[in-house]
Amino acid sequence: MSDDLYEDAIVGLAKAAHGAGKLDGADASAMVDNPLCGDRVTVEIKRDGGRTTAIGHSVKGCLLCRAAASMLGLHGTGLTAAEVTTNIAALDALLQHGAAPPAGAWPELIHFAPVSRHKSRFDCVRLPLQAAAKALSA
Amino acid sequence: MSDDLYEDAIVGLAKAAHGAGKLDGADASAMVDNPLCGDRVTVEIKRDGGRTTAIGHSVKGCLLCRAAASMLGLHGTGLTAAEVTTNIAALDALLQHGAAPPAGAWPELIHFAPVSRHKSRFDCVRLPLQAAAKALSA
Amino acid sequence: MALDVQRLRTEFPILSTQPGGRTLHYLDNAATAQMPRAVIDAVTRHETGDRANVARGVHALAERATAAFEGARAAVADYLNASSPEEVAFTSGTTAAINLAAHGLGAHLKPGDEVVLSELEHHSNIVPWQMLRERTGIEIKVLPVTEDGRIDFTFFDRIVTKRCRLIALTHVSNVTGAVTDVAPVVEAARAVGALVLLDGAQAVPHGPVDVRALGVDLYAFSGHKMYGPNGIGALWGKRDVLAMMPPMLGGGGMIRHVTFARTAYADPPKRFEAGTPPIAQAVGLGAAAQWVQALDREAVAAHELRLTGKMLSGLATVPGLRVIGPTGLQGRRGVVSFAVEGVHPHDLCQWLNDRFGVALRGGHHCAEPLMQRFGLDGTSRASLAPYNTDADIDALVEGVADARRNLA
Amino acid sequence: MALDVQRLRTEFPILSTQPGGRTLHYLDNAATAQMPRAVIDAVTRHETGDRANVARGVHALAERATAAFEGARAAVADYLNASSPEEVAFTSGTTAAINLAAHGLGAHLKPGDEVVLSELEHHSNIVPWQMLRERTGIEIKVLPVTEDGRIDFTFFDRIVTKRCRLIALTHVSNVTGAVTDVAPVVEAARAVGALVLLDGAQAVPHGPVDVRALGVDLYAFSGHKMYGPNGIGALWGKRDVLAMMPPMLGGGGMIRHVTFARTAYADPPKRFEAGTPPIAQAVGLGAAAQWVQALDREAVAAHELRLTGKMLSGLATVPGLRVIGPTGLQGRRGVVSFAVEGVHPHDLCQWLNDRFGVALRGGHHCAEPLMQRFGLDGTSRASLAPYNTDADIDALVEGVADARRNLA
Ligand SMILES: Cc1ncc(COP(=O)(O)O)c(C=O)c1O
Ligand SMILES: Cc1ncc(COP(=O)(O)O)c(C=O)c1O
Repeated sequence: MSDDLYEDAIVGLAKAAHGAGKLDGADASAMVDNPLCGDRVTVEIKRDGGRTTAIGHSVKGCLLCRAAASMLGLHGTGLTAAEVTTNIAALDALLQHGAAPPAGAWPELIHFAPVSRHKSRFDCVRLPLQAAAKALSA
Repeated sequence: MSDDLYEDAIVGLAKAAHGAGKLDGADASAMVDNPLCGDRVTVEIKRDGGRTTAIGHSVKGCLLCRAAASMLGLHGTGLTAAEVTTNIAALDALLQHGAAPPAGAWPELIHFAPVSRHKSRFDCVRLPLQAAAKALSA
Repeated sequence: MALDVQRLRTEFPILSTQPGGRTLHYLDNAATAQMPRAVIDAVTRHETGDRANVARGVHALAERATAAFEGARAAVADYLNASSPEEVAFTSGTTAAINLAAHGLGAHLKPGDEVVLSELEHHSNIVPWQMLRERTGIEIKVLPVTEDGRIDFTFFDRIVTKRCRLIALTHVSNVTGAVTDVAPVVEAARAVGALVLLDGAQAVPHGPVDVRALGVDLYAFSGHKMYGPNGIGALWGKRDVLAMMPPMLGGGGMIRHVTFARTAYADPPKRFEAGTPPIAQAVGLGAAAQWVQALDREAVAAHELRLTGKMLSGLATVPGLRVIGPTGLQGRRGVVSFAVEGVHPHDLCQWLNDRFGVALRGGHHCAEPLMQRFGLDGTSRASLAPYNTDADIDALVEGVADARRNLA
Repeated sequence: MALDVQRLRTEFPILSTQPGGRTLHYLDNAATAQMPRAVIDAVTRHETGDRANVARGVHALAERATAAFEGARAAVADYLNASSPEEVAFTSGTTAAINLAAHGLGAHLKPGDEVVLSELEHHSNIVPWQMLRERTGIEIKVLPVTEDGRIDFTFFDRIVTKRCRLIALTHVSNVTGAVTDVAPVVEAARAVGALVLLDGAQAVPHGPVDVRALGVDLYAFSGHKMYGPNGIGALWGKRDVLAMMPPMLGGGGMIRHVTFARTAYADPPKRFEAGTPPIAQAVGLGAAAQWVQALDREAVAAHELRLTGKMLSGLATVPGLRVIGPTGLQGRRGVVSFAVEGVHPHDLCQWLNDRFGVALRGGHHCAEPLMQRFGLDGTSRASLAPYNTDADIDALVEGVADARRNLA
């Protein structure tokens, strides 16, 4: 049962690396890191009003981190700060209490359910979302 | 068997307090203390050549320390540095290994035999002798 | 409900041993309290089932050890009613905790700034401030002690001036048993913008402490005095107070990033926990906190109060005996120091050990200034824990009387 | 005689548990080694039979506790072949020991004086010197590391100048496993009148160390890495070196006399042991030292060497795997770090834990400068103890290959 931390969906998401890379002419960017493990994520956004028109990310981190960044990339257009916050809350509820993501949350969130058994890895998944939140509020 | 640390001989020796008090016109004096327990002994001597003609001591310390000082007082006249050293060695052998004092050592030493079971009290007994040795080598 | 002392005693294997060849009457609890089975087992269980280094490790044992260590932090925070586990920095004990505070606050003190202590303090709440005085030129001001061994607040207003930056006092005296009245201290400190640190070494064994209700800024204590392991203690601090303190020790675990050119430190409490922390000991401390919390606190207090009364009235019958500290039961704990005319504390303690099986402590109790205040070289001290009995007090009183008859 | 590993394993209860739901292959010994029954029992025996505060106490338990504590000091002195137990100061671990040394030696250093470290150092042997640099203006000079993860002595003469006051190096690297060649270091230090400190955290688990034969001045290590408890370690120092060091922490037990005006400190090692020391932990460390000494040292060395060889050749078969450190068996210990192209160390370690029961450590191993040297964010590390088996290595190698196939 602990076998599925790296289930195909997560590995696939990481390898797909949606939105990976630098963004030309970004309107805002933010870097967050986890000194405990050295992971570091930079997210760049372009926006129009309160919504993103594009997202790019550079991840120095583990596969879980890359998968989360890739999920972010999938939803990189038309994103609002509130939406990111909602998804961070849904992720936290999933990781900490195993709560199923509410309707409207990103469908890929559920792939991270197996991480809930590994407290030391929570931050790996949260990092890209935190960077996005920071960039959106910049 | 541990009952005899304060056997009558030791208590009697302490109460007799041979040589207690200050010495007028001392030739030399020495103070030693044990910071662990706060005991402090000052020994004053008068001497003629290498031998004492009188000894006085002030003890701020426990009964074992006072008994040892009193023993020193008993032998306060005609003492040499070598004699003190010999008796310290005999005392150490008694305390550390239960060795009977050799012929020629002070007869009262044997009263301190029960102290050998109480490492934390060794220094109480040694202090007056160390002060005497220090005064004699001053 | 009265405390079931006999049942409680069965939790402490050492109480039924005969270390000196006689039934043990352990009245040296203020030096180190004994450890219940629950705590011993918690430590052993950790070492045999969850042992690993904490943080950064992703394998199962490392995750378990980290959960156990952070769980212990939460248990300690709960014991202190702290706002958050992050306000608890583990140290090796009270002494290390106060040194950490002195180092951390010291970074913000200037020559002439004043730290107020009392004559009642343990060396561990004196020497760190003296060392700081040498480094930074602060002034140390000392609250005197009353005849009955309490901090004397008569001159409080004169001693706590505008230059005061910190008042650091013992919460309960390890010599006189007096409980410090904290509220006026906090009030006076607030009035001049000073912080308050309490040395809680002798307070925490008597049940949970509410640091928020006390209103202090920093609180230090040791595990081994509250039925926990050696080698562990904690400094609790308000978040913003800890945040302004630089670390005292450098090393693994307390950094954000290291290069040879520059190193950035982690946030509290990690900032203060350089190197592999005392993991199993923290687990033991957490278990000890929970063990104390599970006791019927009122029953324990009533039991200790009754034994303290019995001890004070029993000792009062011994001629030439003088209690150093409050002779009544108000505002004091079951720590009773006394001097017997003509009998050195070490002789008295030895006599009580050898002939009565009573374990006391004799000497200056790391409170030399207090001894000087009372013109003594030392005292004998009996100190209670919930597992003490009437028989312990009977043996004490009988032994002291006997020692006096034979040694004075 | 070959080592009877199966018998040895029965001494470690944790090795037969299944923390992650699978047979445990514990290869995280460099982080924390497991504790044999003998050590666990020594600690429990102390807590249940001899527990008391040390020094100054005259009751039977206090005498026993003091004898046990000082006996542990003697056992550690013997393990190190020290001239006297008084050369051993107990600390809470390697990190605290190095900080103590930095503080103590720092009192004698002037701006511009040089301390020489290496790129191989653990943060615990970097940050204390950086903190000292901030306080006193010393210079830190850094010996580079060779491609195979050893200290590079090529520029030694240029880096160790007349201004050098101390060379502080790791005895065995916790990342590459390289053993430092100490003789030329001591020689160079002597030539310029500098002292030598070794960080022995990774050396002491492999058997007694002879500090006199090494010819160094200070030696630091931790208990938890040599099969002993957490919260304990030691700084060994030559008598005259310790004697010139002021204390780092103030408090009970480290003083001669205290008044508010002036305080005089005790002699080493007590001067460095402020507060109630980690008594039970010291007893455990003494027991651990004796446990290691009772092993057949040659058999252990041969066993670990063989497993290291097996590990290196097994890992060499994994495509895209690069060993960070010596690839041969000369001058190294059973600590093997590696990087797998395209696989993050934490993913690799998690994969090995979840699917193979192998406990590794992944990350920077508190050696960020070394990671920078190799252009890595981290490595995965397997580290051996005498109780490791061929099965552990098989699981490791199979697991790493599997992780790469699935995650890269
Ligand atoms: C080489 C080295 N030095 C220092 C340390 C720090 O030891 P500790 O964390 O026990 O203080 C370690 C272990 O983490 C180490 O491997
Ligand atoms: C009031 C008080 N403060 C501080 C200490 C020092 O505690 P530790 O020796 O555990 O650091 C003690 C105990 O010795 C104490 O009683």
